[in-house]
Amino acid sequence: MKWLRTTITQIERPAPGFALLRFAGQPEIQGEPGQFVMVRGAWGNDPILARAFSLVEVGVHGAILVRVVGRGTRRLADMRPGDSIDVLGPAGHGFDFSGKGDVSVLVAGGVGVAPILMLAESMAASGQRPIVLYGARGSGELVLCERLASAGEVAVATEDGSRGHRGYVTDLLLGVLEKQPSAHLYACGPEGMLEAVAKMAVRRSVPCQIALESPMACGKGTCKGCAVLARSGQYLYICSDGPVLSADDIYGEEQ
Amino acid sequence: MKWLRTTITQIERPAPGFALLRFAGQPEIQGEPGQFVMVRGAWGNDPILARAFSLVEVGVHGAILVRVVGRGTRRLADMRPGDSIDVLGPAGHGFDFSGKGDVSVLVAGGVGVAPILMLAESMAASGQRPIVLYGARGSGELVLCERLASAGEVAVATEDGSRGHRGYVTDLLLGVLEKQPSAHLYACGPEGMLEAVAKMAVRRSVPCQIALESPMACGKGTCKGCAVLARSGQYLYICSDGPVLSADDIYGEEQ
Amino acid sequence: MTGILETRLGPLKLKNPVLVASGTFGYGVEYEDIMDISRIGGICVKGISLTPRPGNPPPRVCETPAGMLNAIGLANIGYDAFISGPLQRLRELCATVIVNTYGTSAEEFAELARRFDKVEGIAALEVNISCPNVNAGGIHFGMRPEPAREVTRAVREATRLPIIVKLSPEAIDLAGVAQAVVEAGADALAVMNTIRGMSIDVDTRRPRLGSVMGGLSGPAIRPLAVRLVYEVHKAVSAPIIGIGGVTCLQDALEFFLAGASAVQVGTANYSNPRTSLDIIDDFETYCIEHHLFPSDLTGKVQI
Amino acid sequence: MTGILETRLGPLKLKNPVLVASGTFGYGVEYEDIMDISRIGGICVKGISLTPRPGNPPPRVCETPAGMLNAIGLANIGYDAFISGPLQRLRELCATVIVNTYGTSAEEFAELARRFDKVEGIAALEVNISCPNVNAGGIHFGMRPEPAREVTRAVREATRLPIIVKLSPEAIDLAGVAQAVVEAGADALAVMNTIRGMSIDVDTRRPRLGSVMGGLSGPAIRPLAVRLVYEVHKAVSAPIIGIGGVTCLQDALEFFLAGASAVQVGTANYSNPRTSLDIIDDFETYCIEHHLFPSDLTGKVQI
Ligand SMILES: Cc1cc2nc3c(=O)[nH]c(=O)nc-3n(C[C@H](O)[C@H](O)[C@H](O)COP(=O)(O)OP(=O)(O)OC[C@H]3O[C@@H](n4cnc5c(N)ncnc54)[C@H](O)[C@@H]3O)c2cc1C
Ligand SMILES: Cc1cc2nc3c(=O)[nH]c(=O)nc-3n(C[C@H](O)[C@H](O)[C@H](O)COP(=O)(O)OP(=O)(O)OC[C@H]3O[C@@H](n4cnc5c(N)ncnc54)[C@H](O)[C@@H]3O)c2cc1C
Ligand SMILES: Cc1cc2nc3c(=O)[nH]c(=O)nc-3n(C[C@H](O)[C@H](O)[C@H](O)COP(=O)(O)O)c2cc1C
Ligand SMILES: Cc1cc2nc3c(=O)[nH]c(=O)nc-3n(C[C@H](O)[C@H](O)[C@H](O)COP(=O)(O)O)c2cc1C
Ligand code: FES
Ligand code: FES
Repeated sequence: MKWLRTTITQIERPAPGFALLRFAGQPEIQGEPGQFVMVRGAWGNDPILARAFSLVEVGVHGAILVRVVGRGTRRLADMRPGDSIDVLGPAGHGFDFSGKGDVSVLVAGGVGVAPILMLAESMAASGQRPIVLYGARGSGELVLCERLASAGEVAVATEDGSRGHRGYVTDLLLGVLEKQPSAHLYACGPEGMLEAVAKMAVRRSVPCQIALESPMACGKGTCKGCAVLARSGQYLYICSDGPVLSADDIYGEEQ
Repeated sequence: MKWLRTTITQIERPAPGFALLRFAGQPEIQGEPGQFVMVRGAWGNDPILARAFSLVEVGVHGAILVRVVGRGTRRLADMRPGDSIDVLGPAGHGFDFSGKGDVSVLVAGGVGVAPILMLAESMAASGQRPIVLYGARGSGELVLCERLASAGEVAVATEDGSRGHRGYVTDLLLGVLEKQPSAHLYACGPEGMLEAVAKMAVRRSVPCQIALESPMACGKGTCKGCAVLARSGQYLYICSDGPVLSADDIYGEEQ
Repeated sequence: MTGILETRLGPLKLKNPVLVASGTFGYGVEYEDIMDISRIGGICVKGISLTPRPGNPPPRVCETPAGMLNAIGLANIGYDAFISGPLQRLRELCATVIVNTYGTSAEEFAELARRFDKVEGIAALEVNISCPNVNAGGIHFGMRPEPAREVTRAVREATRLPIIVKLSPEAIDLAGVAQAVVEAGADALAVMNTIRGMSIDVDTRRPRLGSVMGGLSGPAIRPLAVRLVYEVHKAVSAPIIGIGGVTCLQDALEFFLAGASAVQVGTANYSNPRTSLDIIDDFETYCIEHHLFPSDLTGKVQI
Repeated sequence: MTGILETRLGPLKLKNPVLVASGTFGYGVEYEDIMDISRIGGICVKGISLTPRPGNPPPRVCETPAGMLNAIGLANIGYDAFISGPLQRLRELCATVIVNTYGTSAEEFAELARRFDKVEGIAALEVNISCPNVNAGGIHFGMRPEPAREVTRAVREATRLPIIVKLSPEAIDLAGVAQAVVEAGADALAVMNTIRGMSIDVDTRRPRLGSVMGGLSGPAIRPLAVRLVYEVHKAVSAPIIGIGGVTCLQDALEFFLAGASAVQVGTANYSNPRTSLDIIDDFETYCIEHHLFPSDLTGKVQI
């Protein structure tokens, strides 16, 4: 892991309320799909904590996709190229997709598309062509679809039906799982979606990795703030045990 | 007084660390030289208090000159046209220069030039041509000199001698007072300068109005935060009794 | 205005449950040029004493992270000037006036209450036993149940006006103080006044306040205030007015859920003097959209 | 490194007076990949108990204006695992280790002290009688002089290690607690731990913390911490470590002027884990430029 005081090099605004921030590596930003960085601008006392964002691109530039939901994400989305930001990472454990020969099905909900995009592109780079299921409330919240489409087979669901299937992304997943019973699942999105995906997977004994979120302070395994209760009854820490965990660990059936 | 949520229309940066912010009136920003406005951007909890700035221009647009000294002024100086700001004003009592036939000598120190510029321009508009003495640490901190020069006779002092007289603006004032014993003085600047100017005036019985500063919360006479001890032993409130006070009130000789 | 926000705090009926906090809105009349102050649920005027007070040596305010310190020292024009000046205008403007009172003895508090009892146009008294910026009275009555009870009882005997007692976060046993003042006749509790803090200018090496310490207020202290409202609500059944860092409807709702039946906006008036009106408008919309009255929220945090 | 920052807190000698606060820097070793942790004046490790503790139900942290609430519940790996794991590495890295200890009885505190007394590579013990996030021990010992004295005496009898006692802003008589623990053998005082607060998610109506309340930290509470350091410094002559919202050299200097001989950086580590090193560098420059040692600043606020 590294801590960098670096600068924003470019900002794309793929849709209202979203910003794709690129920042300079010194010399390189490293990381695997599913890993994240803790990011903060030079804005003083408030908000005081750094914010967690999944890596979307690594290399000479790193990139994160920010969805504006509160004051920290607002500040980040309002930044300009040249502004200073602090980046700590790569943090946590990413998706493990090495040597998984089977069909990969990636499920993204909302801004959960960030690590899923990087995962899809990594898979594509290694010669796979994953199936990507991407859900959002409406078409205005679907971002970076072209990039997804060049990495895999994309199917889209929106709750308001403004694009693709009207309904939940898990509806699409159900269909795919019927055709592809031996798939490997990789999912990131809101808690409700992750739970639904995980339970489908657990019920079918389909291997499934989910990228979870939790309020964080340190991002480095030290504050013990990001605990989630695992099925085992133990606490797991999203920043250091996760954010990618096996669906079984969290949503496995009671024994 | 009015409270407006308005937008920044233009920003000039007359020197590093200075910003001249123009904002839209709804329909007009009103005010007299020496009056001020309480200004705040939409930046959340910190800093929480609005900041006081002297009016530099009024009309369809208002303008303030911001010198960056801390986190609030930093935020304001970083704003962009189109950004929302809240403006409460015009507040306080400005300079009284109506019907003062004698020679007007205006003394500005540092960012104290803000109300002095507006005063000089108002005098010029009413046919007077004041003498303006303007001091700063170095030439890099002298701003808006052309506008001053078209409103009056300007003489400049810098502590480092990088422009004009090397030394204090009060050195210049001493010279002027010798030639113009019946001058009216109007001054704004750092406390030390104001005290020196005020004491020169009091000693010579020259009428002198000084624009003071003090930490403020409300800017409207209600919090009782901006007290200064007057010569009388009473507290005066900068935001409502001032900011322009008679030099006598504060620095008059002990009786 | 639908009336949906109408609020009862014991005998005290208010248009709505969003008040402005004492000391942060002057005598109210100063704001008539920029807003309709009659719309505010209640204007808690600057603490009034029997005789005028000049206040503390400057500087009296300084800013801190997401908050501020003040050591005004209860500078005020005194009872007589208040009655003959601002109060007249407040009445003309149909403002809801709550008089924050300050005394250095139970007897002084009672005397103020006795006088205000005879004055028209006052909705309630707010008894300030929690000001940290004075050498006598103030917080000294609010630290422990006994003196708090004594002051409240004296005030209760002196007036039929509704009495709000304003409590201090520094009380050694806040629930105990709350119980004592309710037993002694308080109709409602205001939780909380400021907590003492200090800030030093490292260049001059001097305290940033002329009187060294001052009361900390603003969003910085909201978590503390919400906790204390929650604790006091568990301890007493009297209505509670939540105070501390309220800047928007969300903040107000937090206090309601914790146990408040009304809130006061203090420091946020300095960010935007119209904060209370914005919250009132947003609160009304919220209540309509959620089909509820403010009182439905009181204490409804789900533990 | 000129040595200009070298600091003595009673028997405890430190490279410099800028420490990292317990619970905000893990066991220290987690940061070796991003910084030279041996440069830190002292690493107060996460509170260690005799046996491992799983901690409180999530969520355990939430953000507040210019601060945060935490209710970690002293989750830690316990004495044995600490000794055999992180401590070995801390020694290899030449870090200055201060062990923050937590027990539910004076005897547990003493037992921990007895064990650590025999372990190499520990500079001091920091006795945590101020954690607000546990049902037993913690703050319950820190509220009043007597239990605080008792715990300190037990620890004193169990070890020759320098003892820092960490105090709570919620103590009913903080100066009294400070005097008691100094009398009982504390070598230094750490002022302060967090103050309890609460925050509610108004959409879900649930507390933002799984255990309802948590400790408030960060810049928001700095004015409170500076005030308490000032008050404790007036009450006792033992060296004080100032804690609460330190983010930069200016903040550290504020604590020194108020009466501190060292500071700890807590929440600011989450903004930037290198905060302590930045402050150390800036402090050294400051001392050179101003021709002084840090100790020249202690208590030098000009009233
Ligand atoms: C491992 C990880 C990876 C993430 N990746 C991304 C990403 O790629 N893109 C993206 O836009 N967001 C991502 N998030 C979520 C992002 O961190 C939060 O949206 C952000 O912290 C909110 O900050 P804020 O100040 O805007 O909101 P706040 O004002 O702090 O809160 C707004 C809302 O967000 C919730 N929230 C606050 N902090 C977090 C948090 N750390 N995790 C989850 N919810 C939170 C609050 O409860 C509240 O409902 C990720 C979170 C984690 C833990
Ligand atoms: C009536 C009046 C008119 C003013 N006109 C102008 C103007 O035209 N242009 C301009 O640039 N500045 C003006 N000021 C000063 C301006 O208000 C302060 O510079 C500003 O509030 C500092 O905010 P900050 O957040 O940047 O600094 P902070 O971080 O709050 O503090 C930085 C430094 O400024 C000092 N300071 C803070 N607030 C004030 C204050 N209200 N008055 C004086 N010093 C303060 C602090 O003690 C500190 O030393 C005026 C002040 C007053 C009272
Ligand atoms: C400048 C100032 C003056 C105050 N004066 C009084 C007062 O006279 N009487 C009183 O009961 N409270 C007074 N207070 C306390 C406020 O009414 C309120 O309890 C406190 O500021 C917390 O609320 P806030 O965080 O919304 O500001 C004052 C507060 C400030 C900031
Ligand atoms: C997440 C977290 C965990 C903490 N754990 C401990 C602890 O185990 N022992 C302790 O004495 N203090 C603990 N503290 C308190 C800090 O050491 C410090 O006293 C407090 O946070 C105030 O300093 P700050 O404002 O710089 O954060 C913890 C604080 C935080 C934020
Ligand atoms: S965020 Fe600190 S332990 Fe995970
Ligand atoms: S700034 Fe509030 S009274 Fe002057």
